[in-house]
Amino acid sequence: MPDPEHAIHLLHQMLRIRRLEEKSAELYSAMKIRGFLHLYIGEEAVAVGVAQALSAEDAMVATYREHAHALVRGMPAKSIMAEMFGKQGGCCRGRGGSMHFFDIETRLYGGNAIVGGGLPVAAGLALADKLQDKMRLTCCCFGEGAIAEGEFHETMNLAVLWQLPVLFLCENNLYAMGTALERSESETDLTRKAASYGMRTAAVDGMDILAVVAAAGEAVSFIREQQAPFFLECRTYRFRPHSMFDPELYRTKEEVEKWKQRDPILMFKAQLFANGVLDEARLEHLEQQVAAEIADAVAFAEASPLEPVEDLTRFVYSERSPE
Amino acid sequence: MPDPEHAIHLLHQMLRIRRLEEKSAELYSAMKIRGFLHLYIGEEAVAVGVAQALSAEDAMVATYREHAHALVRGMPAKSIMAEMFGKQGGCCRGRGGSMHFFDIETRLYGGNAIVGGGLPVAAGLALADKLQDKMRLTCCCFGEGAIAEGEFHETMNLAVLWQLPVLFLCENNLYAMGTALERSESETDLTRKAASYGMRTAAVDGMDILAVVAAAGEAVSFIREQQAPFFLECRTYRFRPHSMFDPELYRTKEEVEKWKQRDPILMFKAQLFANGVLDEARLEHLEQQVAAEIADAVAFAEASPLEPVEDLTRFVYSERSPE
Amino acid sequence: MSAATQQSSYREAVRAGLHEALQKDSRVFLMGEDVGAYGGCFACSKGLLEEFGPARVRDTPLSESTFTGMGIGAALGGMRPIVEIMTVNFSLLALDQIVNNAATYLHMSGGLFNVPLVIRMATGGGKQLAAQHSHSLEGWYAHIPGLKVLAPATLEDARGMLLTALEDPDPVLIFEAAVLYPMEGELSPVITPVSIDRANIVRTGRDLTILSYGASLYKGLDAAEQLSAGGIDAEVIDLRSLRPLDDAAIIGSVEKTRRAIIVDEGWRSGSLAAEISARIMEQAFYELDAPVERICSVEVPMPYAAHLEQAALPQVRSIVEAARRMVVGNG
Amino acid sequence: MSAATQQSSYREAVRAGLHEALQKDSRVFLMGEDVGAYGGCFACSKGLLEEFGPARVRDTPLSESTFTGMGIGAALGGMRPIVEIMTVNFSLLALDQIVNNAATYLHMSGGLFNVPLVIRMATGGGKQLAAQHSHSLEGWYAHIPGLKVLAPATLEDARGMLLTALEDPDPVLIFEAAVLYPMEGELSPVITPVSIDRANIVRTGRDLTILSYGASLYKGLDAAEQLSAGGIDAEVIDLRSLRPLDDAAIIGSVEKTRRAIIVDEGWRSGSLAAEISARIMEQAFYELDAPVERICSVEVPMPYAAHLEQAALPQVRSIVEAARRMVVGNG
Ligand SMILES: Cc1ncc(C[n+]2csc(CCOP(=O)(O)OP(=O)(O)O)c2C)c(N)n1
Ligand SMILES: Cc1ncc(C[n+]2csc(CCOP(=O)(O)OP(=O)(O)O)c2C)c(N)n1
Ligand SMILES: [Mg+2]
Ligand SMILES: [Mg+2]
Repeated sequence: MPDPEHAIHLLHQMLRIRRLEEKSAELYSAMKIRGFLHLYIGEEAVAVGVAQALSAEDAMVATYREHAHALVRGMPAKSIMAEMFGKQGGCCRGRGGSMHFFDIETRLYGGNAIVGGGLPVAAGLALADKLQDKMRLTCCCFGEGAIAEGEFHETMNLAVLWQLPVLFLCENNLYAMGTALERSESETDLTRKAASYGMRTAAVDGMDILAVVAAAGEAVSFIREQQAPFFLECRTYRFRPHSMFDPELYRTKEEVEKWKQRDPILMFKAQLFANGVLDEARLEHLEQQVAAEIADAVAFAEASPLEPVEDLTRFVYSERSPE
Repeated sequence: MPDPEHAIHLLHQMLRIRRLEEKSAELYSAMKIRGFLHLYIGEEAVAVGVAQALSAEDAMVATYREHAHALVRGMPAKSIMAEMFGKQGGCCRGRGGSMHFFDIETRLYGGNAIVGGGLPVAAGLALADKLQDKMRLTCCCFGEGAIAEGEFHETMNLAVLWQLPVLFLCENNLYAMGTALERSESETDLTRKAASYGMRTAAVDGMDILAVVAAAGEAVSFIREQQAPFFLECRTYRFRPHSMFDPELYRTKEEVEKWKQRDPILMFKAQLFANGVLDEARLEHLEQQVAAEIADAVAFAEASPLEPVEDLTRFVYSERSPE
Repeated sequence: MSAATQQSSYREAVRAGLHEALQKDSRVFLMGEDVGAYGGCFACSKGLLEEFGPARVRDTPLSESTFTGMGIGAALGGMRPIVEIMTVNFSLLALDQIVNNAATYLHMSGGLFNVPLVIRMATGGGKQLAAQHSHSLEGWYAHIPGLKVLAPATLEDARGMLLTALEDPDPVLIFEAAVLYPMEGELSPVITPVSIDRANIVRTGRDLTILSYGASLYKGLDAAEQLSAGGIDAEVIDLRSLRPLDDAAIIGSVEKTRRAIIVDEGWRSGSLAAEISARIMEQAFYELDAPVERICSVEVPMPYAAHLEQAALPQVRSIVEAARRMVVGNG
Repeated sequence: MSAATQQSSYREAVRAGLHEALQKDSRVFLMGEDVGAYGGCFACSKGLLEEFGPARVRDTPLSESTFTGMGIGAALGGMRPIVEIMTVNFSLLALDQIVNNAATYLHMSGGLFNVPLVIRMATGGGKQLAAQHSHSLEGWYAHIPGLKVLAPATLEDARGMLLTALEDPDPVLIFEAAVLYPMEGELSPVITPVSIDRANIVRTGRDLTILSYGASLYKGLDAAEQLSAGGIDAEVIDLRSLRPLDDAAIIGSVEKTRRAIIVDEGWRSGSLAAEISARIMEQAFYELDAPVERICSVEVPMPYAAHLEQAALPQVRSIVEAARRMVVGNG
């Protein structure tokens, strides 16, 4: 058990994600958010746990399921919400939407909607760091479904061959849309697959925040010390449909319910109550804090203007000249 | 040691390949053959050894370095040579050239010039057989360089996941053009890589014809019995440049000379002389047979007419209606 | 077409085509991501796994290049595969197999091996899916000899073109417009292949020709409605097949109306619309009363925000304005 | 250009550009298959590994999609990568990275992240490499907003455009015509970037405009020579940049000559030539004395046999015949 304040911090982060996602779902039904919306509910311990091991200089390349990562890495909820509203106040002025968050401050290089498409980019960022002797790493998030893509294979090989400082964070929630892992991979032990490239690997219970914190810490120190890649599999589960269009024909309610028993937030709350680190008052306070933050974000998004239509063709090519 | 006549047969096959390739190089310099020409000299034991395990119903998908496979599978040297001459008498009426041999009789589905491009096609042929309960297999040839391609990864996974009867024949000649294996793969034990998909694998000395015959035999019986894929690595070496344009800056003459000590034909000849299976007269006779076959092929190619230019746009779409 | 037509959606029409194909030919199978247990990402194959089983309705891993290449191999091996690539956006990962194998096998082999493969994919924007999920690249595929490219805009074509494609000895790509899946309409009870030899004159007119396909066709029809109110009589043509193009229909109509607008959701530069404009230039230059115009997507990666996305896509208003310019403007 | 020019080949010009780029900017590195130990599959990087070392001249495994994507990442990370994809034929495997990442990053991120990446590849047929190794798909890339597409036809451009591209904040693709590598010519001793804003009028003429780029440019020039013998005075334009196109130069010339032929090695349907024809239709219709013509490749996968391949490629004779038709035929 970490020191109480850090434990509370971890819970706070997970709650921020959970409530942001719940609100997003609500706003999707209210048609304030459109396009695809992929929720992270159930997987919070992964993003929060890994974020503890990263430092400000580190970069991240994520997927379309990246709200949580953006938030815990320090992007303001306002700019996240405004982006999903398609407003000028969003991190990408409304051009990216839910699947494409970008941020210079926290070095978030997207938000990629092509499964596997971010892996080579992450390896390239790490190569740039290596060539410039910058002692930082790139965290590359992807689902277990991406492992079947050729780019996974090519990137694993090059990352090890060239010893690139990348944390390959596999968020294994057992399904790629409706395709269960065992119906898509001949070898379902994903660390085995990664290890076949000579990659250092570990797998951890992605529903246990403290386990993720520990595993990510070890992975990241290995990367920093060895200047070599690491593959970390976090075994988790998606409580919600793949996106807002998913009838969920491919899994049973019972299975989902079973996993909800292992809700990372419920489990951690229980732990903290048991250890007397948390009490109802403190929890209530946290929830209020989070509620206020999200209410602010929504208000900001509502109030934010639209990007002028005249600016449609901006950012197809750079406006500034190169440094 | 197999029975004498079979041993002679193996030598004969290797000689046919060697002399055909030597003649092709000569004809390239004479500008009778154009485009790219990739020679198999030094690797003969692989194609010949594996061919012994295949039956007439089996299919093959090969690469641009496929002259040997076409020949040992039973394609007439005439149609091979005429194809390289770009003549109508060629297996593809001169449209394919050296890199694209096709044949219905021997079920050769190319001749593919995109590295890795043949792997999915081979898996698809095997899937068709499986769906039609046809008890035959598809032999898929590729160089070790293809292993870095994403399609290798995707195909290994699907072949095992769907239990497809494919012999994945990796012709590891240590170089992909000028790139040595250890500079392109983080894991240079290729059977290890293939095994990570749950694939049955074996590696064999590709310069030892009898070893290849044995290994291919076991691999093929496994595939036929288990109706599952097998990855066979044949460790060999390319004595000639990658193609006719290669200055060979990436390897030393010494290295090439060292490997030539293990010339599969020289070694096997010595073995046969030692065992009294072969004598000078018999060898002389074999060489004459081969020389005659190739002379015929060249004469045929020379005499064969060109495809009429008016037929340029034939075979873009089928002329017949589907069965 | 029989009298007793039934109500259906474009989505159900696609599903009906798939059902018929699987039922009438044992060589046919469907393969792609989430076509089975999920029911198809657009629900076009819902229930087919249950009815035809996992051997014929095959969920694949995320491996676009390989399952597309396996479709090629299976077609060479005697099957009639239908490969579903969820959307054209992901087909970029399978492009090597389509362009370097599917399109070349017949020619490279001197006519020995044809590839009777059907590849289906959804195409187009308009759903706020942003830059990586809104491509309309069917015009690219129409550039490749050896391929046939179809774009069903109607329910009958959504169902029938699949059956037609399955009878073709060569690779056929079918582009279903994602925004059309919910479209409701009438469908004949008789399930048959449809001829793909001719473009379809959806609306006859005197004053100008609006050429389009897929989802954009309806923008052309809306524009024609508005124009007729203003006394301009537009002919509207559904191209249906993008490769080959029906030159006879295109030129025939333009020779009659002497004016043409092409509506195409692809980016303007290098669009299919450019090809059609160039053909009209070559085959009907002296018949033209005004230069052919193109209404295409603005050349920008598709933005997420609705107002920006709509501004990027071809608009009915732009078609109407162009038509007025052409007809009133001169000739 | 200085007086004391030196003899060089197109290949050496490319190499000189690479050498200069590596020497003057430590952020620049070269990455691709066989660029190092092999010296480049066309010998364009011979000796560079020895001079600049393996960190800056990086041989990659056969992994087109990933090393191209890594170029994108490295560009985002502050480097100035030059990715070499041996030939356009293999770039199909990297297309997702180029179209869905390189071309979209700046826009998707609302202007936050630009991608200063240069991708070089050889293009074109004419070497009897058959259907999978003879593509001329640069026109495809010219369809994509967010990319710039260059096609050096001269030694100066082969060397200078690389340096210009490296100064660009956005992704630039350079298509080197494989058949031009051995071409000999004069090269200025002053190694500098070249402007890519304007197409180049290589030959001025009154009677018609021949628009082309890359290797086909020389067919246009040969045709112009033959035509002048027959008293027809052709203007020949080297487009140089395929995206953006220099409309001013194209339209300016056509307004003068009133006739245009576009020579483009891409397959005719959906070719870059179609785009140029459409633009002339839109911007100079009333100036034209005859319909614009296209001389492109016949729509067939490239056959191996020399006589068939030559018949498939644009021929000088076809250009000359088309020009005669246009000039004598009317106007
Ligand atoms: C290349 C590609 N193919 C298909 C899709 C459609 N798609 C979007 S998400 C998804 C499933 C991905 O599953 P996984 O990688 O496990 O991530 P998860 O959604 O479970 O977090 C699919 C098939 C895509 N976006 N990109
Ligand atoms: C996708 C692709 N990339 C690059 C090339 C160019 N190329 C042709 S052969 C070759 C090397 C292949 O090596 P390997 O697979 O080991 O086969 P080998 O030539 O040694 O038999 C390369 C890079 C190609 N043909 N296809
Ligand atoms: Mg998943
Ligand atoms: Mg090799």
